[in-house]
Amino acid sequence: MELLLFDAFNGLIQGTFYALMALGLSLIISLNSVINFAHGGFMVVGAYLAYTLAPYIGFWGALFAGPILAGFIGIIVERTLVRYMYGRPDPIYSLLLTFGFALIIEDVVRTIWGAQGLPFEIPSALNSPVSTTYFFVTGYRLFVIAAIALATIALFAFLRLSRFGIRIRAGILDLETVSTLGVNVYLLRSVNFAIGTLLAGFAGVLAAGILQLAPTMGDDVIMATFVAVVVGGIGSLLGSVLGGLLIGLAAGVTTAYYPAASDVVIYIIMAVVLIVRPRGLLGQEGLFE
Amino acid sequence: MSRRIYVNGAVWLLLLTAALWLPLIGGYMALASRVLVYALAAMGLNLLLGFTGCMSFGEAAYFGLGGYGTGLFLTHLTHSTVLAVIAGTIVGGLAAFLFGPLVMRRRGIYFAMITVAIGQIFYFIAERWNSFTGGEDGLAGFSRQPLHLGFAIVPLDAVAFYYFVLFFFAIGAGVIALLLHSPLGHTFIAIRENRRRAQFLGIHVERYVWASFAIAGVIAGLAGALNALQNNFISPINLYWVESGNLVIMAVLGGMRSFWGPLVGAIIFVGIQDYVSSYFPNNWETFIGGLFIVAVIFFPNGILGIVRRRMKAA
Amino acid sequence: MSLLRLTNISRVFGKLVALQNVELEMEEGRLYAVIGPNGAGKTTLFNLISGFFPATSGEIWFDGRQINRVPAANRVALGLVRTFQITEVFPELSVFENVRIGVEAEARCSTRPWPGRALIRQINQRVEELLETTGLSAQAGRIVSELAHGDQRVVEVTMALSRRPKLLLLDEPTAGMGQEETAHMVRLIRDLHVRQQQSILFIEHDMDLVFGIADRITVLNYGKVLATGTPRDVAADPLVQAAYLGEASA
Amino acid sequence: MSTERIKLPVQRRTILKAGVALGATQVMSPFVIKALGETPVKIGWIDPFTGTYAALGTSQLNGAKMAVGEINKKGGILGRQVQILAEDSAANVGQATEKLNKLVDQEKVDFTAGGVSSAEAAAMSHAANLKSMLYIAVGGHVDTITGTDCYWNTFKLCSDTWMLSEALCATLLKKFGKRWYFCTPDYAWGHFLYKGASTILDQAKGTNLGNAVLPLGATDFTSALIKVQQAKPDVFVVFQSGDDFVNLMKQATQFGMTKTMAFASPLLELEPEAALPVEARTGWGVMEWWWDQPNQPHVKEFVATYQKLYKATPSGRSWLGYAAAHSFALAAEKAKSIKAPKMARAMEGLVLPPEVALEPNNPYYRAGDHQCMITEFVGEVNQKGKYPDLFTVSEELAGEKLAKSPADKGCKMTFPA
Repeated sequence: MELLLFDAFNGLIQGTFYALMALGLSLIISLNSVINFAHGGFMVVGAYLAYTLAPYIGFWGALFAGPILAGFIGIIVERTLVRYMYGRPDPIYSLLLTFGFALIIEDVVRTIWGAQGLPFEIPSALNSPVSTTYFFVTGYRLFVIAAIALATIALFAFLRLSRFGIRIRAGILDLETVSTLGVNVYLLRSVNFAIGTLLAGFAGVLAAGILQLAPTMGDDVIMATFVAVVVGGIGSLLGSVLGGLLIGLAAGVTTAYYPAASDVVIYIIMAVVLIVRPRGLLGQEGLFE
Repeated sequence: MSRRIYVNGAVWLLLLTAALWLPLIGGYMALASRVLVYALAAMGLNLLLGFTGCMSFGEAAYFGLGGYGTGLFLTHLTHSTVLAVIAGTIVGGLAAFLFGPLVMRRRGIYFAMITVAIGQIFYFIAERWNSFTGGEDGLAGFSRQPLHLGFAIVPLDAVAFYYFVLFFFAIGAGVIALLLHSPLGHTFIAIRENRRRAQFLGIHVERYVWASFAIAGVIAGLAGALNALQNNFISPINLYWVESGNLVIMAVLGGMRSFWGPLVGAIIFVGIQDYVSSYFPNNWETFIGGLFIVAVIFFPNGILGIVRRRMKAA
Repeated sequence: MSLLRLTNISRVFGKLVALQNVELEMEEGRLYAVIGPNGAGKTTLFNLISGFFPATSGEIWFDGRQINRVPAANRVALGLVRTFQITEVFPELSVFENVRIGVEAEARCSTRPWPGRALIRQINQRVEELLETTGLSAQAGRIVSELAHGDQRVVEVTMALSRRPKLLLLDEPTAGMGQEETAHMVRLIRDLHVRQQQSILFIEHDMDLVFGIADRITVLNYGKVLATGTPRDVAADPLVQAAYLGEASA
Repeated sequence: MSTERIKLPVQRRTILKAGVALGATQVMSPFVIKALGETPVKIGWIDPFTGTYAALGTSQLNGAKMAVGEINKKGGILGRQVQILAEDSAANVGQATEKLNKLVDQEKVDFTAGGVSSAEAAAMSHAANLKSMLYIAVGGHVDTITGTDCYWNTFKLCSDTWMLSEALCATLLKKFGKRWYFCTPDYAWGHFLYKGASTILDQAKGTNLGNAVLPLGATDFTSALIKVQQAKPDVFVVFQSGDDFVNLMKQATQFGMTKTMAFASPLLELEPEAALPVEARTGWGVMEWWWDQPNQPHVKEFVATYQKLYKATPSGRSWLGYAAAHSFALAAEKAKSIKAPKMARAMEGLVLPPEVALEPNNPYYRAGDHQCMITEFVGEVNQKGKYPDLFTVSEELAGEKLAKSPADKGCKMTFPA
């Protein structure tokens, strides 16, 4: 029983990662109508940039600089490639475009930083357990949960309180109307894409403290992120967060009973959701059909 | 009408004489077999993708299952290569038939995601069930056996195997062609064009999506069976969603609306992958990724889509 | 026996009552119109009859059967075929191919992967016959999306006819059409009615058109039946005059 | 799904032209190489250069390229220049066999070598056998390649899993207690290692506290680590390699486990150690080769040249690639031929000379199973050190003394008539 609780807690930590990734992906899907398969790639880019910058500006500086640069690259990609996908009703094109871009990111990262994994140092204050009984609750893991929670709250506050955020939310509901109201839709979509990739980069930096920093780091995460979005409901940001936490938890609990199934369980959940309640936990009906 | 006959004649002539001209342009028979295998799978997928309008992103599952069916059949049951191909085809087709009802109600991105989900479930089963599938290490220990033709025993070397594949490719392509010119095919196209209209003409759209999904599964299973024989090996990676993505890009690249589109796409994709990965073993992924991007931005209707428009304009 | 009978039909969307206790009865061989201002519930009524979504309460009887739970595609087989207010065709196929889909469905051979030659001949013959009826023969080879709007609507009607409907449901058949196109459509509807005794139920906005050709008219307003009767009776009905005609002429 | 009406950006034609031009230059280049030499001896080299094992595969190829440079400087193989044709397997077994077949059929290579994962090495061994092609399994440790599935054409340079287990366990039993816990990745490599190590532990009358079997590519090891911590073993034997190993070590260190028990790994490698943060660089294990052998002749020169060429210190993988490429040249000199059967005969019993061996105990290819008897470097990860000084050798064990006999491994070698 105790072990089960451990695994559940651990699953929730995984879930916060998925939630953060899913949040960014969901933003991009909702406003840009683009299925961003390169989301895992932006995660890797954020982490590597942070690694490169850390010796100069420290872990804390890199924690912000890495994601911001990832967001900046996001804008460039949006302006040069993704924008061609707007107005194509079939999501297959954006999916394939970003899939191709993900391949390029992996290759470029490997060429620049090498195929060999790199050591990403985290502050030693965070790098030890907080208690000896619950040794698996390390300072870093608590920090990750707090950081992701803060980022999520900050994002929701931005979307509710700032003018730009409110426009993004309005655009998610009805982009056409927003554009007739005189809002610069191009800018809106660019910034939104950048926010999405910034969140991915942030997830990457946080993950690099637990996982190996390697070019292939984003490979497994991307599908799990999609699962989180679909389970939570396409078009619902809150749903994505819930979806991420849910699949993390499910994978964690499965690990306790049957480790071999811990990967597949999230797909089983997605299949069940799609069969029973296709719009997901909090999604709207009929989007992207 | 007559132009179609010329085109078809030229395609078949080129395929039949591949052994003569391919080495002259630097190709080799194993590559040609691989092109045909992927072209067949992509054509099956395209029945669903381009002609029924359902974005399947999990076709590799049935491709891979066909391979495992063949591999396991050869390992445990028989030494007949042809029977093994049939077994693989049945396994792939049966799986698609059984899972069809789960996917047939979904549309658009939801259809893509549920096909991914089912595909990934098969992938993980293949990867974890060590004792049966060989798990992560893959299933080896079988090899294509010589063909017993009654009057002769033909060992399946590279050239013979190409014609072996071509034979099944012809069957598969023939079935798809017949289908597209039949009422069933007309109905598939109608569903792609306008689901609602089809439904209110009394067509049970979901049943037809199921049928299309199952037929695509049969074709993918056949292609997967040939793929297993091609490599004498099958591993979970053949069921992975990335493989599904490759099949989709082949169809899109060549032209989703064209019968031969997936073949053209497979020639380009498999050819470039083979060629570029030999010259840039470290960076070939950039070329493939670039190919995806170029295809999507500049050739949304595929190579054949452009050719067709040119001819129409002329 | 009536062909179509709606008893006490209601449909609620959330808090919005789209249709309330609607009664409607139609005999075979009639040309029957439903009119009403925008938002009166005309299309909702069609959607209920054709099975687009179910009624919240009440019963729908067609050809002696209660069809409340019959799925849309099966209602077509029973003889209920509709068109849509916004043209629904197969845009990238030719006119011939559009109509052929319906003919093949009617011949119950849509599932046939390899039909015989005789069957193909039969089907093609029937398609040509239908195109003749609606005057589309000259356009048979053209891609539908390249046709004029009016012709696209005629294609949709032809497709509906291919299912040999006992009752043809036309949702604003002249919507968005110019004068000439409208006249053509009206002629087509009347021809079908007069020459082939086709039962037709149609929704229309254009008052003159309705009063010119319909046998009977039902007027809907705010989801309720305001009046039912011959054009003359309806025109004379004070409620209708107050609620609808008055507004329209004002 | 109306695709016909999509507007295209205008520059399609320009980009197409650029693409054709680029393609043309690529097509031209191979002919230039071909024009220079008469017919070079070709080595087909298949390793993963993309995906998870890219770092290891690249090290192997780098070693091999360096060796080929030396061979060519000395006049090549039987007077002919040597050329390496490298292909990416992406650690995908299907792709590995495809590439091997392509190199043999299309490029007409004379020998083949490579492989990082056990599965790809085993598959390539089989595929090479079908083509009667000489193949050296450079990496890919699984026992069967030189055991039950041995072939006349296949030689294995890297150790087999039994040699690694034996080398590790002997040291662990000497230095630590006998209560062990295992962690096994769920594929051939892991299963063979576990079988070996647990057998040795049983024979030593130790206690096997448990074995956590985890899928390959697992990223989160918390659940397994909790169980291990609760069992309080003396030694935690980790069979994971590559990325999995790095992730496991990172997480175990954060949990403070490296302070309460000894960590051990049957195959330590420089590449993953370099990927670990300093505090996670800990534990005991086996290296198949180590760059810092002050008393061994030629090693210093080898390391210096390699560092100059590749701006990195040679790892065990680099040496494996280097020695494999040299093995072809040595065997050809001995056989006076590059025909596969003659080469294979010549390689049986072939002793690597000191300038290739770069390690003690005179490694040689054993005749019975074609396994190379390389030296295992047992030692401790050097936490205080900076790259590349990450390991301290405590013992150098001769492979000969560790390996099972060919008969015990179940190898029945048959040469073609």
